[in-house]
Amino acid sequence: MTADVRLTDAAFDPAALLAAFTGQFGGAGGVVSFLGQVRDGGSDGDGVEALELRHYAPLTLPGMEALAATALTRWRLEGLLVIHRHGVMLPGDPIVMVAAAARHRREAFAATDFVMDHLKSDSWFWKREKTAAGWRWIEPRTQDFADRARW
Amino acid sequence: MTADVRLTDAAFDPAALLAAFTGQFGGAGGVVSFLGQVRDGGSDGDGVEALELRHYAPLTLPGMEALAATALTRWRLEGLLVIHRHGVMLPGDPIVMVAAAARHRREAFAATDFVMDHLKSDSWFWKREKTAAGWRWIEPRTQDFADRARW
Amino acid sequence: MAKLVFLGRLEDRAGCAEMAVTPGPLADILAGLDPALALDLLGERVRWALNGKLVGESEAMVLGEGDELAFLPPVSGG
Amino acid sequence: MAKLVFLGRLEDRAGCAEMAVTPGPLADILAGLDPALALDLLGERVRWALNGKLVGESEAMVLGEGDELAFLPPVSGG
Repeated sequence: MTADVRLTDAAFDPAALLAAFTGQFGGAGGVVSFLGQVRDGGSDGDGVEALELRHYAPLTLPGMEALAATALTRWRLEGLLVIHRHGVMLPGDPIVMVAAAARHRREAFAATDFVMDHLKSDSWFWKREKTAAGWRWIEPRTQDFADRARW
Repeated sequence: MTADVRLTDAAFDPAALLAAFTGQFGGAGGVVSFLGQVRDGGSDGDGVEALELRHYAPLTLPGMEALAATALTRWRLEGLLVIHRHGVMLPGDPIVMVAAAARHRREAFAATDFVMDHLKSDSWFWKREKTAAGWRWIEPRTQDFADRARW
Repeated sequence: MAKLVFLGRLEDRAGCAEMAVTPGPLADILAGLDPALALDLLGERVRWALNGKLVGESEAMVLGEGDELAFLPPVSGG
Repeated sequence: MAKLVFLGRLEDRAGCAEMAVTPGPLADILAGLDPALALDLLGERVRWALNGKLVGESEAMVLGEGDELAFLPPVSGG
């Protein structure tokens, strides 16, 4: 089994991807997914109008593939999907989706959680946000390192 | 916020439900979902041809609603969906979907995991499987109790 | 009449999902059942619900007209 | 020519995402940059990748024709 790992600058449709993924793994019993999307700032007034993710092509996709390969060695999965956007996105746009199919749901939960923690803290993405004040680079969050340290 | 909790004897479309759920919670940032489906027995030769879940109406949906309410008190969620089939299902049919939307993905993961553990061990469902040898009631799994004990 | 409801494997034991019974002391009702079934219904892992609410398992119970007593073996669901 | 690549906030500091430079010792190349930018590139949290592979951060490096050296500040992605 190899993971399906994609880095794309085009919008993706999480529901269609998840349906296709789930359909491939009828023997799995359980599929866990995580979808991250650009928050619409309305709820807390941070007023983010757009988000941009930059990456460094020679490192970013290979890094994602290595992370997926690590997850496959740590948990017994029947399928693993990792898809990540780069470029400029608007509130509500999907940024990242990770899905894991496994016979035992505990493994699917753990693998999805693990991949997300490491995507957040270790992947070669740089994020900036646009508000009324203009574009601003985002600093790494301490929480991301704490999350990664759990593993 | 109240959870969306459903018990149904009709097939449901996980992708469409998840798309609708995700669309409702644009401020969430993260959505975790679990989908459980009837395994196709091909992979391990257990040869399950059909699965039936029975429930006891006066207890089952109220129990699911109480479980969802508990999850809402324990984690800061923006949305929670719990949908469970009963009746006779075939390999590949969706059985259960739980989805949690939260600003912080850790809470969405924990809530989904918690709800699944308790659905498995505490909900008023009785399961039987049909193989070439006929219908057979399934015993509770020790693992289900161990999973619940984590919380 | 009153009603007994058998869930899960107890349905197979009883041969039916529901059974109409004459109201009265539960001990009398159970005495009228197949003894192997009655023994299963009294098993320590079987919980009871009276009219949709979980209740203590007590043979001293008396079922009135329209009462529904459900016997719930360990769940295996989800 | 060789190429320097600036990621994340370093792009803002440099005023461009990429810069063509004359091949040669990196110390000479850095000496030709705005001193504040050069200082940032040498910051301890900035990692370097030479031709797409992470390398140790050493000013003793010599860039040859066609080499690409990328400066990677802490990530904030995903």
